Amino acid sequence: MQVKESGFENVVIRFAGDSGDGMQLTGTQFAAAVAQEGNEIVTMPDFPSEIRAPAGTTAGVSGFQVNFGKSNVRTPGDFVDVLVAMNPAALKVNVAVLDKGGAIIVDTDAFNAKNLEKAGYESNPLEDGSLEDLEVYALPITSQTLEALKDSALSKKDRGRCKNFFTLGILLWLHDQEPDYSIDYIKSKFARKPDIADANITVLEEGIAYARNKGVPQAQFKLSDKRLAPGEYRNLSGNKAVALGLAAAADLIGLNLYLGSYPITPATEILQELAVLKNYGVKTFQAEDEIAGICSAIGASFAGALAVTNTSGPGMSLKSEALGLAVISELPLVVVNVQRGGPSTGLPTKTEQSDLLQAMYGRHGECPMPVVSASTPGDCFYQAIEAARLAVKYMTPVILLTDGYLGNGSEPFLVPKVDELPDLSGLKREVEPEGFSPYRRDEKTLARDWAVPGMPGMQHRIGGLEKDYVDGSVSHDPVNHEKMSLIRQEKVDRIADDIPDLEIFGDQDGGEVGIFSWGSTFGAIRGKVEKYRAEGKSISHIHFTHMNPMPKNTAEVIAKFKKVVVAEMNLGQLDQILRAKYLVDSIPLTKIQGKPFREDEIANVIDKLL
Amino acid sequence: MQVKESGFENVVIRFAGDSGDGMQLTGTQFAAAVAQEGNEIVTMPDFPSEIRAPAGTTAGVSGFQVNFGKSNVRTPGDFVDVLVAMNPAALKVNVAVLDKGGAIIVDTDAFNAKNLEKAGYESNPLEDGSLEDLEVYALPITSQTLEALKDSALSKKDRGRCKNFFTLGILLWLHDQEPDYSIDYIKSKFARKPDIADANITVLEEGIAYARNKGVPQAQFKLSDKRLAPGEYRNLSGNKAVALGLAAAADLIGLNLYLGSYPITPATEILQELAVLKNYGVKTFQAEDEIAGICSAIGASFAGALAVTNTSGPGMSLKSEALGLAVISELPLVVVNVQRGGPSTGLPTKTEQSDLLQAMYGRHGECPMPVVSASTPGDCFYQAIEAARLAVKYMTPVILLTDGYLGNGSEPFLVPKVDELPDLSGLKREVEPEGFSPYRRDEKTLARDWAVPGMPGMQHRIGGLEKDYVDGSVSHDPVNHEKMSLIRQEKVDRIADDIPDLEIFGDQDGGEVGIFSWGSTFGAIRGKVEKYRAEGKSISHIHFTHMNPMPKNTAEVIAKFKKVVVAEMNLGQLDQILRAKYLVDSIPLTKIQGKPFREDEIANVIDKLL
Amino acid sequence: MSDMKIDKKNYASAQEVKWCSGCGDYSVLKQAQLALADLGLRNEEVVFVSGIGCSSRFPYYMNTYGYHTMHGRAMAIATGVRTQNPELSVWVATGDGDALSIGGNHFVHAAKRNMNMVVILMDNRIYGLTKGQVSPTSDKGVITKTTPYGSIDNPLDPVKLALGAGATFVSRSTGKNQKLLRELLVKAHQHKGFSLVHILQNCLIFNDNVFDRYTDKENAEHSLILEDGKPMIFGSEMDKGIVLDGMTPKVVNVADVDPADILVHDATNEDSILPSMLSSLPLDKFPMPMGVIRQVEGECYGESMRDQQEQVTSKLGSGDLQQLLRGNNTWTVA
Amino acid sequence: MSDMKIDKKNYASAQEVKWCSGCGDYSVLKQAQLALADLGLRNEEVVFVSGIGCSSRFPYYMNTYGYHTMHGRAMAIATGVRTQNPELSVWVATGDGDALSIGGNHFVHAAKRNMNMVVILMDNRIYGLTKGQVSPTSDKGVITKTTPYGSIDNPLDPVKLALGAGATFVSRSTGKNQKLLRELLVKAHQHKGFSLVHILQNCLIFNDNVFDRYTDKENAEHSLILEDGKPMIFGSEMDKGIVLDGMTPKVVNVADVDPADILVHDATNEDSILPSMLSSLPLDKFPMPMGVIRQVEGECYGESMRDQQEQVTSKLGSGDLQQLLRGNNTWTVA
Ligand SMILES: Cc1ncc(C[n+]2csc(CCOP(=O)(O)OP(=O)(O)O)c2C)c(N)n1
Ligand SMILES: Cc1ncc(C[n+]2csc(CCOP(=O)(O)OP(=O)(O)O)c2C)c(N)n1
Ligand code: SF4
Ligand code: SF4
Ligand SMILES: [Mg+2]
Ligand SMILES: [Mg+2]
Repeated sequence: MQVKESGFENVVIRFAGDSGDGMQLTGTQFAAAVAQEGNEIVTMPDFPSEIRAPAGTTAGVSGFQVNFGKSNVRTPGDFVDVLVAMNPAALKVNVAVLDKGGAIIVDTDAFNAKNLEKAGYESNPLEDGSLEDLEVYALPITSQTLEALKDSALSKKDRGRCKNFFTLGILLWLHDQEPDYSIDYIKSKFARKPDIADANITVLEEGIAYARNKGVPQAQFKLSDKRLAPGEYRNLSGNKAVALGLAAAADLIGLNLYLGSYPITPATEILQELAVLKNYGVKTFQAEDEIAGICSAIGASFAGALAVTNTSGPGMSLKSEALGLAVISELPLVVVNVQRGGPSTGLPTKTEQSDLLQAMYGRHGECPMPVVSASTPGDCFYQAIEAARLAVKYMTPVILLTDGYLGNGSEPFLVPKVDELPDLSGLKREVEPEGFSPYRRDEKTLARDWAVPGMPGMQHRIGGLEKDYVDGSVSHDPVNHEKMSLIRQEKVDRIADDIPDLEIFGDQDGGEVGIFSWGSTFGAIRGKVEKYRAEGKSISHIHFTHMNPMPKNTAEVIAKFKKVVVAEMNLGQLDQILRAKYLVDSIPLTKIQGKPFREDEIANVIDKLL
Repeated sequence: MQVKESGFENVVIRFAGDSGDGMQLTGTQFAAAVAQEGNEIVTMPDFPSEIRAPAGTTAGVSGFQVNFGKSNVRTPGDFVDVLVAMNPAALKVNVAVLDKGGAIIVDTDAFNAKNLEKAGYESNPLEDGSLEDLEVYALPITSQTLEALKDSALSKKDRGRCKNFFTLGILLWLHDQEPDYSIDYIKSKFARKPDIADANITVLEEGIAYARNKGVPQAQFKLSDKRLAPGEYRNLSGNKAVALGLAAAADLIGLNLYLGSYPITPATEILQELAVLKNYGVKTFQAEDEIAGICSAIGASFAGALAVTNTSGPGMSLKSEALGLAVISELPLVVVNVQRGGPSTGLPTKTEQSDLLQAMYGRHGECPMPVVSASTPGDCFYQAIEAARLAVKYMTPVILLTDGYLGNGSEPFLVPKVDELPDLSGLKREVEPEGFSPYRRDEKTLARDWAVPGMPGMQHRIGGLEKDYVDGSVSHDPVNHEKMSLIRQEKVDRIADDIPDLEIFGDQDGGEVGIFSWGSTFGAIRGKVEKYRAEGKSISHIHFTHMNPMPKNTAEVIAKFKKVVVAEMNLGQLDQILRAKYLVDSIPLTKIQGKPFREDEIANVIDKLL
Repeated sequence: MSDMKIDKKNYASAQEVKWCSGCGDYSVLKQAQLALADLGLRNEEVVFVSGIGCSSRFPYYMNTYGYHTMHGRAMAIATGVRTQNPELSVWVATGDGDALSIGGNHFVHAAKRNMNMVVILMDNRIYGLTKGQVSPTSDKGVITKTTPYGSIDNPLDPVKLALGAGATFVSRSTGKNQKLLRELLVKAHQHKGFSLVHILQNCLIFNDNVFDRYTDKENAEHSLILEDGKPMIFGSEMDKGIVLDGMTPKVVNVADVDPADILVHDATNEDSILPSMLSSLPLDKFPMPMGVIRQVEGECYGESMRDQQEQVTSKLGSGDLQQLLRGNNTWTVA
Repeated sequence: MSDMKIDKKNYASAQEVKWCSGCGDYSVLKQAQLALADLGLRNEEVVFVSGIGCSSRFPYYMNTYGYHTMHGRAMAIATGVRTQNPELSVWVATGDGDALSIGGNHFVHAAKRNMNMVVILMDNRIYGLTKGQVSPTSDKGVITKTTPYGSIDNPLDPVKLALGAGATFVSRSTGKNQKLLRELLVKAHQHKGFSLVHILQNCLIFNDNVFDRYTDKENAEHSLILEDGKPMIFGSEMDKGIVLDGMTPKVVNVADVDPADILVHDATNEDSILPSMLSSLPLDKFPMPMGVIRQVEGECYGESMRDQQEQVTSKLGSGDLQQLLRGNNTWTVA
């Protein structure tokens, strides 16, 4: 963008610096400030895969992107309007995302010979003309920060650390936002260290003043056209949302929540969030590995908990065998897979949707499990509740698929009222001791009875061997095995009667093109489809949350479109399922680059079809 | 059958007794004797799932079935003509397989009150008329055995043990077979214990004499119309065949064979067989678990071996994560899955084909692997060689699917001449040190170079993180990841150019019905299709060995049939793949009862279509 | 312990026992049922968890809650049971392959965490259920189906490994010594924490007689029955004792030494090096120690989890769902 | 050892090292490169295998063959490398999480088999790569991202666990004591069998200073540097010693006791109970033992495999494929 121009519907800002520069914090603060005013907003951190690569190198650059505006804010943004680069390495890594033109704010103090060399620059890009087409604000951020604090008693190191708030000040000025929210934040965050709080506030205000004085132009738009529905909001990442959703589900059902887990990027945060909730009756167990994680959860489920295990790709593979035990034991269990780039260790810090077929089929034997997926960070909350609902109601393990992009990304989340959440109070059926048998089933759901150790008179033995249909004892009978295999399948199939129909965003009677998608591609696809439709194109968007079973109207919806496009971040996994189930000659639209779709990538495929 | 009738094309005999009764040996001996004469023959042991359940109980009954004859001997037989029941429990468990009528030989000495009670009989079936429709030969086998050995110096226990050879004698008489082969066997088996050898031979001959003297009718057919091709034969089970095939492949390629394994039914025998072959350069490592099994094999592959791991269902699930490492490392590895009944521990001693979709998709990430399957016990030998060929030529892990039925079942195997086996001598390409890079690829196969520790100047580092396409170093580049994901897929896809086309057994131009199948259902389907065709029906049989990639002419072959039926022992897994790939509205023909198809079960579906 | 008379039948399930007749597991089953009676446990508060193996069929035969899980995972699953509900009486039935081969890591970590459960380890030094392959406790050189030329692997000692992982209760018995076995099972349950009962159990089908030297009457030379506070004396004539020569243990004739030199067993001294000494005796020269080898106090994971929950709750108050959903930073869009 | 002069640069790969500056892993890398030079190993005969973790990036920085595998599986994979080719020099680079949490069982079994490899265990008592969760060696009570109210888990001691599994070479150093570290790495490689070098390695980002008491000059009280045949004396003034009081070790002032009572280190006596005593010292009262704690002879799995192959071959003759295919019982159909 040209900052001076106005009329933009949304603005994308990327904060980039060394891992130590505090850009995640600056970005989050900026995002919160603009969100306060009711803007739509989507954020996305971008961590380096090294913990803390040598300072100044490109390997150590940490980024945080914010997209905000009054409409069509559905992704962190394909291209960046304003890049904040705290050092040469940050500029180098990120300059390409500005390829539509835009503004750059750099800290000139960091553009010294040593840093330029570390970043691999032969000459100084601020001077060699290579940034010619861009609007560059080269500001001495570090030295101005120190200058502003020259009277402070803080150590030089501590003073230097304040530069991220100076930067925040510049950005607030640029977008004409008030600093109040950030000042409040600083006060509460450093409540016990008032000198640091003071320094940061000073610097923040100095940053604003400096930008004003140095004539940094102020964006002429004010992104105040409220589009968010009225209500109380908080910022929420997908991982936190999963944690909250699980805690809420346990509370709503009236069970204790038990999480058996093992750390793995990008899923660890769910464990970390739940570990804090000890006073909510939540137990978190960091196991010796992923197998012990799920096994302990199965044990806890046997003992009566709402049991959960969470992980990402490699951990999911390790859990395969135990998933089979959960299926044949018919115990409730929620398994959260925060997908990342595969195969093997793959691209651990990048996102991907390539574990769908594994979720469907990644176990030996006929081993059906319900699978649900989340579409946005906030939706993670609701799908976690949905997964728990299905698990307990149908006595089955359920896989919830999210991904790194959802897990780390965040958005404003309309805080729900507890009494507006699904009523799950009757979900856990009482077990009738009379005529008890462990595999006695509910006629409608086919769920078996859940008698828990401690309940008198209902002692029973279950296990991984095939069970007799009638009394649940071990059975090697051939016909019984077929019957049980079919009933396990049917139990999952029947869930189709208990989930919402697919919705068509667009033409209810169908039309030229229907784009089908699932998971975190939601925002990118919906945003682009909105634009197409604004142009009057016959295109609709159909987004799955329930992957297994699929909604009952799926075949019908598919049949409405002349061309069925299946968009996903893998090599065509949902596509494969739809083809097999509905014999539709669909057109895959895939990307497997560890990043969400860009609009132009969608257009590349779709434009030809319209 | 009525034993006296003649003209039968084949005869099915089932030997059944207590685990300790030696029925496996009797059955094998009988099978070998009839095979000697050029009969076609298929055998199938049926072990109890308990090791040695209390003697005399139905849980402890061990069976061995032999089908032999001059034609259409493709399965162990759906129904039994002659049942040998060494005790009441054996009768009870097996009497149902005689439901077309037939003969029973029982050891009356075992039909005492205690055994009848253990077997759960209220009255003696030999006396209460319940066997009325059958031809019953109630013979005092145990006492006659002891009688025959009354002069022997052996202990009573040892004498009693000889009764299985008495039984064998009766059966040899019944089918007019010579005892020579069995006598030779006894001599060599008990070479160091001549008194036992003598006793067994005596008893065997007494058995024949007794049957003759007691007027046991001799079958009027003599199954001597040779149908087996001329040549040298041995009896071979599928598990042994896999072991031999792997050893042969290593020899032919010029590599050492390394097996990293962990015992699991029904796959353990492959480890046991290879453990003996130390003097063939074979190393077998019984690891602490399945994960260590495959990991050690990956390590051995890295170090230059033809590396293999073998397992069954639950072990396969445990290996999921490591399979991903093998895929991204692009190291050769053969993974043998002897499928059994699932899910979880399932039906460990029964057969099933329910791990196909797992073989295809059971790993996180986009993680493609070639999959081949074997059709008969003898074919296990050739498919093991094929799996090794693909692994080394394409530098990839390859899954070989067999199952419990193939693994334990056996058939006469035409001993191949070594120089008629595939020439694999050039398969392992030399690595050119000049310009070496670990991910340098062969243009045609896309296989990367295999430089092995110890080779000077080619030190390199590989691992589970995504690799740079050019130099093989760790790369987080988005576009590179997509490129590598596609190339891993393409490498597998290209194998389609290097495998045989699908063959149509039947009408080359297609017709009314094509039955598509894979794996161990081969015999049952082919046998039934032969019969239909003999009746002039328009039905053909198409059997897959290569499951991924599929033969290039698959689409074309499918298109030739009006009705495509997919037969398999699961709930429709190949069916799902064919539907997705070829958009064919196929008709599943499934069975999941831990046992192969019977003819009537095939007819139930097919008759309606013809 | 309840005072009503409960006998072992009270703990037997209706299921027919399916081990080979003569299998050493029968005796363990019987003693476990007796121990439950001794302890007076209510059937419904008891959970038996097992892996896969002959020994792991155990839960089917107990009239308690039972879970026959996956090979090697019994302790991981039992950890979940106990952590979720520290009121339950949790028992693990396992074999040498199940606990020490595929399940070795869960064994180590359950011991490390001092999970309050009794581990009944039926060690027959062979894989029974899969019909006779070498196991992690098999002797070097042994010929099995997978080691046709003799095993080249060293045996693992479960007692030593448990001590290495910090187990608080470690004990051993043969399957034949029914009195000791029952006593150990009772003590193991009474102990607060991870309690290993290592049982030398005969598999007559695939590894018969491997423990004869510890079970035959004639072979009393080869077992050392430990008793707390008692000197370490053994032998059919109780004429041999164990002393320490520098840092190396030695077998002596009792008659030849000052009785005060004979080591006195002390299982409960936390810092004592006796237990690790006892777990490292080379068995070609020493008897096999039986009885309670170590028993020390320690916090248990499941209980600590509950305690921490209570502490946090009493400090922060019982969590309120609506407040949790709101979090600390909300804003309102009008 | 070759006599040509090779220095550590010879073993450094071209790859830029990507640990945080100040990370304790740098020192380990340097000493490993020096040790390789000391040993004069040819680059191509050396294989470094690692799992996943900061420490597991090690192989990328070595100009040798290298394999950065999966979390916890390094030793299982290295076992395959070494069993397939017992001529290779095999090193495992691993962390406390990698080796003792998810990889605990492979660690135990590699030790049990006496797999001839050097295990460089960089123990920072934290999960570094995943940014600061509790690890199996973390102290009880420690606050990490996954234990916000303090860990309720007991730490595992790798040295003690290795001894429990029967390891033949067990040693320890801090990352800071460069001389000792280099010496141990050399000795570990020279030892035939499984060789553990347990390294107290500082993670300055997520667990800074946790080993200060063992690395600060002022804290010489807290380390006991073991030397074979030397008395166990420590302290900044070398004024403290260790004695045995009954079966319980004690710290004494050297001046107060008969010098002959002070325990003398002996790592090589197979039956000695010193190593397990040293591995069980309660560290609130005792110094941390450093140096070679145990080093005894034993057969190695990879070598035994090769030897058995040779024996069988010399007995049965080299296998002939055609004969193998025929087996023992064939018949001919004409
Ligand atoms: C994942 C998995 N791997 C392997 C097996 C096969 N298996 C079942 S029991 C067993 C070993 C049993 O040995 P042990 O634990 O000593 O029990 P025992 O039968 O001797 O009592 C094995 C390898 C399995 N069921 N699951
Ligand atoms: C199967 C699997 N589970 C979890 C992870 C995530 N993970 C990577 S490294 C690590 C722990 C690393 O700790 P440590 O071994 O102590 O190494 P450090 O980083 O401290 O050197 C974890 C949990 C993974 N990569 N794979
Ligand atoms: S095989 Fe051995 S361990 Fe298993 S039941 Fe039989 S005797 Fe017992
Ligand atoms: S996070 Fe810790 S262990 Fe990892 S590189 Fe940084 S300092 Fe080293
Ligand atoms: Mg066993
Ligand atoms: Mg660590």
